[in-house]
Amino acid sequence: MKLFTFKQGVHPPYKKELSKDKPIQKAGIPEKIVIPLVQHIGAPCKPDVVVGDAVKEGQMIGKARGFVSAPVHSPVSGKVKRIEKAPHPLGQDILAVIIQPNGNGEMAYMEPMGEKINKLDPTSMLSHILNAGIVGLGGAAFPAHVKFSPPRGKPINTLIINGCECEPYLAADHRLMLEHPDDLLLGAHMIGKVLGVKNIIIAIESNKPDAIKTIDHAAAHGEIVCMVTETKYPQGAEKVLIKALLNREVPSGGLPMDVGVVVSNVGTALAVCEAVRDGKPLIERVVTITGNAVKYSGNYLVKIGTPVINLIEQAGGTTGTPGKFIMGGPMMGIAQSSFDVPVIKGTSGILILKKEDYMEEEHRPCIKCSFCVQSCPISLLPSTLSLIAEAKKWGLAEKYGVNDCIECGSCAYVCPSKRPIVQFIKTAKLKLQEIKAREKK
Amino acid sequence: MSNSVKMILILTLIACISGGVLSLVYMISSPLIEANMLDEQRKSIFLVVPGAESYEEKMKEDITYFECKDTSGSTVGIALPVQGNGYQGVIKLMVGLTPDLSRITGIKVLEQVETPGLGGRISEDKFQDQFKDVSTKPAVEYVKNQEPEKDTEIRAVTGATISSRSVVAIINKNIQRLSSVL
Amino acid sequence: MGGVIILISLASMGGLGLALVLMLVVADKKLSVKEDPRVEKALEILPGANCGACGFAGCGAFAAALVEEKSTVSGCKPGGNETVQKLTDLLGIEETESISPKVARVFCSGGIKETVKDKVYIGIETCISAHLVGGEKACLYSCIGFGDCCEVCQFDAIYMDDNGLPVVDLAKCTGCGECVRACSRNIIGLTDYDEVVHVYCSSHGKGAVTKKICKTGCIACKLCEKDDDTGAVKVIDNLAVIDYGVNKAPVESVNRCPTKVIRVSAPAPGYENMFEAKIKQSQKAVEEKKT
Amino acid sequence: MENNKQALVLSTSPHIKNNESVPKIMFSVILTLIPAAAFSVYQFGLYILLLCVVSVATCIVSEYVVVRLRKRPFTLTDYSAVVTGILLVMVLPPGFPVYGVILGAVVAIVIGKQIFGGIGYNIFNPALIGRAFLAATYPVFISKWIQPRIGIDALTGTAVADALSSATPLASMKFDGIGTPFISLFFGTTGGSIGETSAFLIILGSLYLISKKYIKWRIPASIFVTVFILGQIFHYIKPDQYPGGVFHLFAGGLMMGGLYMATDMVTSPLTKKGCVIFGAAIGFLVIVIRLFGGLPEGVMYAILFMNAFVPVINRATKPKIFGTWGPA
Amino acid sequence: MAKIDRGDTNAKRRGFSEFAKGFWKENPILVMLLGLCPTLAVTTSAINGLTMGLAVVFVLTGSSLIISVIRNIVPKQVRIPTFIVIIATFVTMVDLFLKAFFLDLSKALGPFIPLIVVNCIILGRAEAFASKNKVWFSLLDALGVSFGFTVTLVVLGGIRELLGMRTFFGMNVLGEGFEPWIVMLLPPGAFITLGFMLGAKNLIDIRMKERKRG
Amino acid sequence: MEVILIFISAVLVNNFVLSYFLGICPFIGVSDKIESAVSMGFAVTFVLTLAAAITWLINRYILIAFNVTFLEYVSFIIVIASLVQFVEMFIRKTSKTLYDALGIYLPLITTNCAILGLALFGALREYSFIQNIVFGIGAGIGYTLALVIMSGIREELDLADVPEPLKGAAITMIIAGLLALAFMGFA
Amino acid sequence: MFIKGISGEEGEVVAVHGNKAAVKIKANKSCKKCHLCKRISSTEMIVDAFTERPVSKGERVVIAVRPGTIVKSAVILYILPLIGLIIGYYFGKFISAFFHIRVKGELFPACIALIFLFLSFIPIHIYDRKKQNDSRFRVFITDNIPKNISNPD
Ligand SMILES: Cc1cc2nc3c(=O)[nH]c(=O)nc-3n(C[C@H](O)[C@H](O)[C@H](O)COP(=O)(O)O)c2cc1C
Ligand SMILES: Cc1cc2nc3c(=O)[nH]c(=O)nc-3n(C[C@H](O)[C@H](O)[C@H](O)COP(=O)(O)O)c2cc1C
Ligand SMILES: Cc1cc2nc3c(=O)[nH]c(=O)nc-3n(C[C@H](O)[C@H](O)[C@H](O)COP(=O)(O)O)c2cc1C
Ligand SMILES: Cc1cc2nc3c(=O)[nH]c(=O)nc-3n(C[C@H](O)[C@H](O)[C@H](O)CO)c2cc1C
Ligand code: SF4
Ligand code: SF4
Ligand code: SF4
Ligand code: SF4
Ligand code: FES
Repeated sequence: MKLFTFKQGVHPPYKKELSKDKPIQKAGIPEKIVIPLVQHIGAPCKPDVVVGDAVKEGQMIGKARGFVSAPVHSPVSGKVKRIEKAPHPLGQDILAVIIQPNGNGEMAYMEPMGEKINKLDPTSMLSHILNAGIVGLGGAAFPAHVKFSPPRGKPINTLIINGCECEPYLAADHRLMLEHPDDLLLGAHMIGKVLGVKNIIIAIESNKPDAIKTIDHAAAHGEIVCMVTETKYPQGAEKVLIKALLNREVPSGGLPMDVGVVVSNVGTALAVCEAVRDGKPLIERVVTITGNAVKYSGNYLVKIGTPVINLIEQAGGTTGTPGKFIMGGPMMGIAQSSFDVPVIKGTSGILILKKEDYMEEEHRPCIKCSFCVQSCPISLLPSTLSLIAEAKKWGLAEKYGVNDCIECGSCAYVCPSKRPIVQFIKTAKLKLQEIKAREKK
Repeated sequence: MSNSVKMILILTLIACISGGVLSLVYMISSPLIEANMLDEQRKSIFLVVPGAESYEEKMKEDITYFECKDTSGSTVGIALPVQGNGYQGVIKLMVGLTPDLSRITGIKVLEQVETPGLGGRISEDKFQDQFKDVSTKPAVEYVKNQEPEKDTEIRAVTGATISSRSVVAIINKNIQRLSSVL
Repeated sequence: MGGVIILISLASMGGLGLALVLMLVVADKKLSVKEDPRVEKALEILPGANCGACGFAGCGAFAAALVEEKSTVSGCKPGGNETVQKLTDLLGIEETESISPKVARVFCSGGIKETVKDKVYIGIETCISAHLVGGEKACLYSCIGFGDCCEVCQFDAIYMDDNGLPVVDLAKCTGCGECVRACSRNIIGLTDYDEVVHVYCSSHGKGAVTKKICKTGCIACKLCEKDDDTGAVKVIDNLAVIDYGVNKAPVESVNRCPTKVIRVSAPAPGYENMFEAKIKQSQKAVEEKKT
Repeated sequence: MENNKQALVLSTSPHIKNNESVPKIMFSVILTLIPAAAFSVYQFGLYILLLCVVSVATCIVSEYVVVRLRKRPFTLTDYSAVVTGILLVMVLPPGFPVYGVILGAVVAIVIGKQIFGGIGYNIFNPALIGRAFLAATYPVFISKWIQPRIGIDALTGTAVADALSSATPLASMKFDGIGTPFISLFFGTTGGSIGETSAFLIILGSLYLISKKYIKWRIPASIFVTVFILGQIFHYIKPDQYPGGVFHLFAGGLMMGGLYMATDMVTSPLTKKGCVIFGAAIGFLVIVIRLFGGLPEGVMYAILFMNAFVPVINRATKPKIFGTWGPA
Repeated sequence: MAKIDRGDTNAKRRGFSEFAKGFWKENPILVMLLGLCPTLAVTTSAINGLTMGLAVVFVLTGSSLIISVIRNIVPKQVRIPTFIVIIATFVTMVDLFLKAFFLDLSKALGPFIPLIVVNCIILGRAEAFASKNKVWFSLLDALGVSFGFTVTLVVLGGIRELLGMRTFFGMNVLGEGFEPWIVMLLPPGAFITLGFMLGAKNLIDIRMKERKRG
Repeated sequence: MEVILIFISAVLVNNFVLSYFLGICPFIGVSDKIESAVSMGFAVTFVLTLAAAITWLINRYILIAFNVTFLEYVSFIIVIASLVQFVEMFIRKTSKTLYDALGIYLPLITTNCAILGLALFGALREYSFIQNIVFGIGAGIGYTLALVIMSGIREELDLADVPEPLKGAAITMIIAGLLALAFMGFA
Repeated sequence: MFIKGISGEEGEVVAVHGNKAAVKIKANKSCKKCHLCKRISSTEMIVDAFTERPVSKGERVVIAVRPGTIVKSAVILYILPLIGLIIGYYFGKFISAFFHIRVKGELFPACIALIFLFLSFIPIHIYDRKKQNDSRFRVFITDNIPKNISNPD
């Protein structure tokens, strides 16, 4: 079989064996659910309930504000205890609705489309997607309805369902493809329909042969094709994936739609399917809990808003001293300072590492070994960028294409000087934004 | 006065004054300078041709040389100013020869820009003195890192073979040219 | 012979000079191109050494850069102070070193000693980079302490103390605001010189939480708000805020604040009198109200 | 206030890194240099060992002093000063005086490296700066070669036997037109710098580094190809004056320079294209200096000259950024 | 930097500071980075540096004097040609003088005596100072700058001579045991020594500033 | 053949900046951006060559012809100074676009000793006209080369942790020294 | 030498023809010096830009001058005349040999060389004029600016 791939990239140890054979389990409902009003890229939600209100499972509790925004729903039935600032995986305190579940299981889903799916018109599907508060589950949490309604000037001809899961440790997408292939494909069809696209591709990395088989089998009679990509990080990054599969280059600063493509995560496809078919808003998602500091690694279907500490308890607690707690994968995930943060829509993995799993050495000056240059999938010069950022020459960083960086971390992974290249790049981007904002004023 | 006229006047005037002043200074200093130069030439000629008391500038074809005479007026040797390329740049020498050009009576390095301490050591007496009484027939030669054996040989400065070789080559070439016209 | 040489010299130099100057005169007439007159003037002031020491390609380029405000007058080293002075006059640039009525103040008192550190940060040692991942201190509104603010100050007016907090040298601070822009936690602000009472905390965290993690944070107890008769202090979003528009210093609140985050500032040099006047005025206002 | 016991570590992604590190790379370089160095000791005697020790020690001390003066973090743990020290000795003639080595090592570390800010920032190859400085400082010593296997005094470095010195293969070729058989060139039984004579051992060591990608293979490859082709061309033009390509490859410091010194990561270009240009230019200059310059050998000068061009090469070969029409 | 008084009351003090600044605060080589070519080229020995320095003293003083006398009558467009002719005249005089009395020195300094003409210091000072200031101050400025230049040249030449020939002003200082560093007499030695001198100057300035602050 | 030798020698062996120490001041001042280095270098080349041509004529047909060689410096420099000024005006008139981009470097060259140095060397070595021209071009290209290398290095050093006292001119000097070391191989 | 055009300008595509697009941009400070573009008014001008990516009318794009322009201009301005000089010299030599012009030394070819040098400014002048009118002078579209949303990544 032909393996699709891209230039450069890295091969971190995948460590998927910890979790990839663990079937998805339903996680228990905690005593307290924390629903932050920001779980997506875009404007924060406005709370739609007040303290003391009784809420049902699936009830909208935060309204979308603006087009690029997505509503949030209560994943359980219960009572609104407080609306206050609470810890958030992004590292700030963010306004959240705190719900005490009552275990009644009262539901308030949207109208299920059930049998009508085939006759459904794209507009009403889109409104379901919007009302279900679906965001991209691949990590970026970009509101799905926005992505699925491209502007008129940008015709879309290809939909890529991203099942690469190139991040080490994580297996949520893998399990999803194994356990729900049909729902997933149905979801992909729906997205295809919304977009008016015939050409649908599911991309899976070659290290998931079982998933490839399952999906291939399930898709045997439809128009969806399964394409296998080489196991290489960051194969799942959309720009890289589009280049690998279709040989199209998303222009710098552009979006996949600039080359007629929409990329969605497999989880997103499943969520779309459930929302449209069953009327179920995005209130739970599959999360991989893994890492050497977790007793029993596994994959759980988790209510959004569950504090991580509860999930860890279900996974048997921690072993040894946990050194690092990461939301997401080890290459792109965000390190957290406490276990009190809740699972949010974009959380694909909870990774708890012991000291010996990660190396945190002092960084040294760049020795220009060019390992990073040879690994950057975007063909930047990470070494130069990091030096520029270190010298605080923000304008120069822009000229060297800092804004094109996808922050995949390949460069920092290979750097023998252990330079925090991605942090340098993020700092430069932030500074440039600040400067731009100030200039506009 | 218009600006243009002013410009013309000032610059021309200044240029004239400068020319005038300089020609005055030149007139005062030029005899001294010439005397200086001549003195240097004389010194070097008398150095390379021992016994010479007076000399006479001669020209054959395009070769200039000095015929040296002792007090009695008989020719004691020939001083030949020569030059050629060394390691870094031009080397200028004064070579003293017996009247029949068969032996060198002495050399003097007049100008050179070789590396100081290396090629530059060709200006040292130790190197120059070797040429005294060296035979030019068939040609002057150099040896490296050992004492010269034949009477046509001199020892090259250690680490500066190129400069030493250049000196030898310049001497040989010019003696040959001179002997072909004499 | 001498006479001849003098004549020839005079003739050749004079001839050369004449020919060249004629060329220049013609060129000046026919080829000259107009420029911004200020560039010309600036050029005249500059030494004309064309040494390139200013980093520009000669005095002309430097003059143009000056007029376009791409460089500061002090770029020219050979010219010295006098040139700078003249250029300043010509271009009408204000001396930046004159004292402006604003001064920077750091609104955080949670140094190493006062604030809990509940995590370990590894990475680039600048505030902005540490801010990206959350810093080390438990308080998300606290000073990170790597001194980005100090680095940008061109006047050496701000430095880090032993407690890991920046201190503004009021005598040197020009109120340029660079440090304010550099701080990623937004805890430095520009205040008027004669404003004397400030809230030295920026935490919008819940009072109960703040109390746990910082000895000197604003715990939003609202004592200042209730007890101050001037009504200049309000607790907004868990933080006491002073309404500087009220023309009285809320001296009373200072005494009431249990964590001492509302404090009377050190007087700025040269403003001591004004400072005392302000305090007196406020106290008087308070007393008047009482009676 | 006191730290929390179970504090979690915060840092930016990526949270895992591979197990390469600067000390590991430098250590590998040191290891692979040992065979060539040992062979040299066998060839020229224990004096070489003395020079190595002195050179490495001086490098370490100078680095330590500068770093302390500058109040910078301790950098000795990266072993790069040791590499510099060993390589400096490797390119000096066997009888070089000890004080000369000390001077060279100080210059290599202080002027060649620390002045630019220490490891990673230097523009020129520090060991070669040391050697070039010595070449200009003690030009007599630097062109004094000793016949191998005659033994030199272990403490003073003076040759024991009376055959004082011998010309290197390149010098005899250039000045006297005498060639050297290929086998002795390859296995290093000729005169020459301490570490450069045995092409065989140098290649052996570097193959390991190439396999670990610590050496960018494009640089030596393009150097050798250029030298060979150009050498061969001139050989065809004037066979009796110019030696052939194979001679050029294995004579003098080309193997040492091409494999260990031109490939110094810090002072070579970042991009693949840049490496090829860099290597080809070095090869070209080596041939030009060897055939037309005043000196018999030009590897050092060629590498230093091209080191100076690296920033320009890096600028000129910036890769095309994904999704743009050209380089950044 | 000295504050510039406009009145004549402080003329004496100003005069002194105009003179003194050339040695450190406005040292032509170390601060203004002017006149570097002769600086580097001729300083293979202290005596060469001294000679070059004194030549510059003569040329700079003489031309500053004349330029500040005629400064008001020269039209802008021909200012540079005029000044440079005046300077060149003085330089030629020095050159002829050296050739007449110190032939060896003249040879050692080679083509760098004529290059004083274009030496940036001279034209720089002419344009920056002499063409704008009264005769007396121009003279002091010229003397200060050129003596500052001379001192720097002697120091640089001294270092290079010491290490390159183990002598100072021709006297053997370091003894036979010291193997001379020939590189010091070559271009690299010149550049590197001057580089370190600049660094030392900056270091002292930084230290002084720090000490002032406490 | 001789012409080629003169050229190569002027570019590499006797590089004006690195072994003759000519034109150092602008070399230190302007060499911080590659673009400006190239433009400046070409401007120098142009003026050098032009000066080589004109001063050759002056030398041959005035100074030598009338035996007033002591007027060398004065006459050369007055010609160079006026010439540069003239060329500047001329280029500005003929090609405004190019002048705006590049002409700014011209005034900088007047006081560059390289020009006078070239004229004097040419006279001293008794070059023929074409030799003198080639000498000028070679010297200019050599100057450009040194400028470009130096500017590249300085751009790179902007990102390096150079010791505070050595920043700026000091490190530039030392690099020039190291470059001169590297250029010694071409002797 | 190969940096991305430093002065990237934002503009709007007003017409597309083949791989060229007419882009309307605002005249600003950095444009004052440059005459590559046709100005349509004092505040706006139209630039013909090459493009390697599909653009459509109304799209906002970034244009920049292709790198290397400065260096190329330097070559044209300074090196071309020198070539003229050398050609002039040999031409002069040829003429003097051909017509047996008897002037001592190299005076004649030297003068011809200088004349050629100044003559070579004629083509430069023409080129300069042409460049002012011919706005295709290596302007490229380097980027397009997405209208609606920012990049989710
Ligand atoms: C470095 C990098 C790696 C990524 N890896 C994956 C991946 O393995 N799987 C995935 O679904 N999305 C991955 N993404 C996110 C995709 O680029 C893209 O945003 C996502 O597939 C879009 O789907 P969504 O909107 O449904 O999340 C990655 C992004 C980056 C920058
Ligand atoms: C800095 C330096 C300066 C040199 N200067 C000279 C020199 O002035 N004269 C010379 O003949 N060789 C000079 N050389 C060339 C070498 O010393 C060359 O190896 C030597 O001429 C070979 O001669 P040998 O066989 O005597 O060692 C110099 C080399 C260097 C590195
Ligand atoms: C001495 C040597 C020469 C090599 N030559 C080549 C070559 O000419 N072409 C090639 O593709 N790989 C060559 N390789 C293989 C490389 O080790 C390796 O495949 C290559 O660096 C991968 O580089 P990439 O980064 O372009 O994928 C060579 C390896 C060695 C050790
Ligand atoms: C492959 C390789 C080659 C090296 N070559 C040299 C060298 O030639 N000279 C040197 O001083 N250091 C060398 N080093 C060590 C190190 O890179 C050098 O000290 C840095 O230039 C210091 O910043 C080398 C390192 C590696 C990995
Ligand atoms: S520079 Fe950015 S895109 Fe390139 S490897 Fe590093 S993180 Fe990835
Ligand atoms: S991998 Fe690290 S050390 Fe190597 S070039 Fe990149 S940043 Fe520098
Ligand atoms: S940066 Fe400006 S505002 Fe801040 S302390 Fe310094 S002078 Fe004051
Ligand atoms: S005040 Fe702001 S910038 Fe200054 S040290 Fe604290 S966090 Fe950093
Ligand atoms: S002294 Fe030569 S350029 Fe300044």
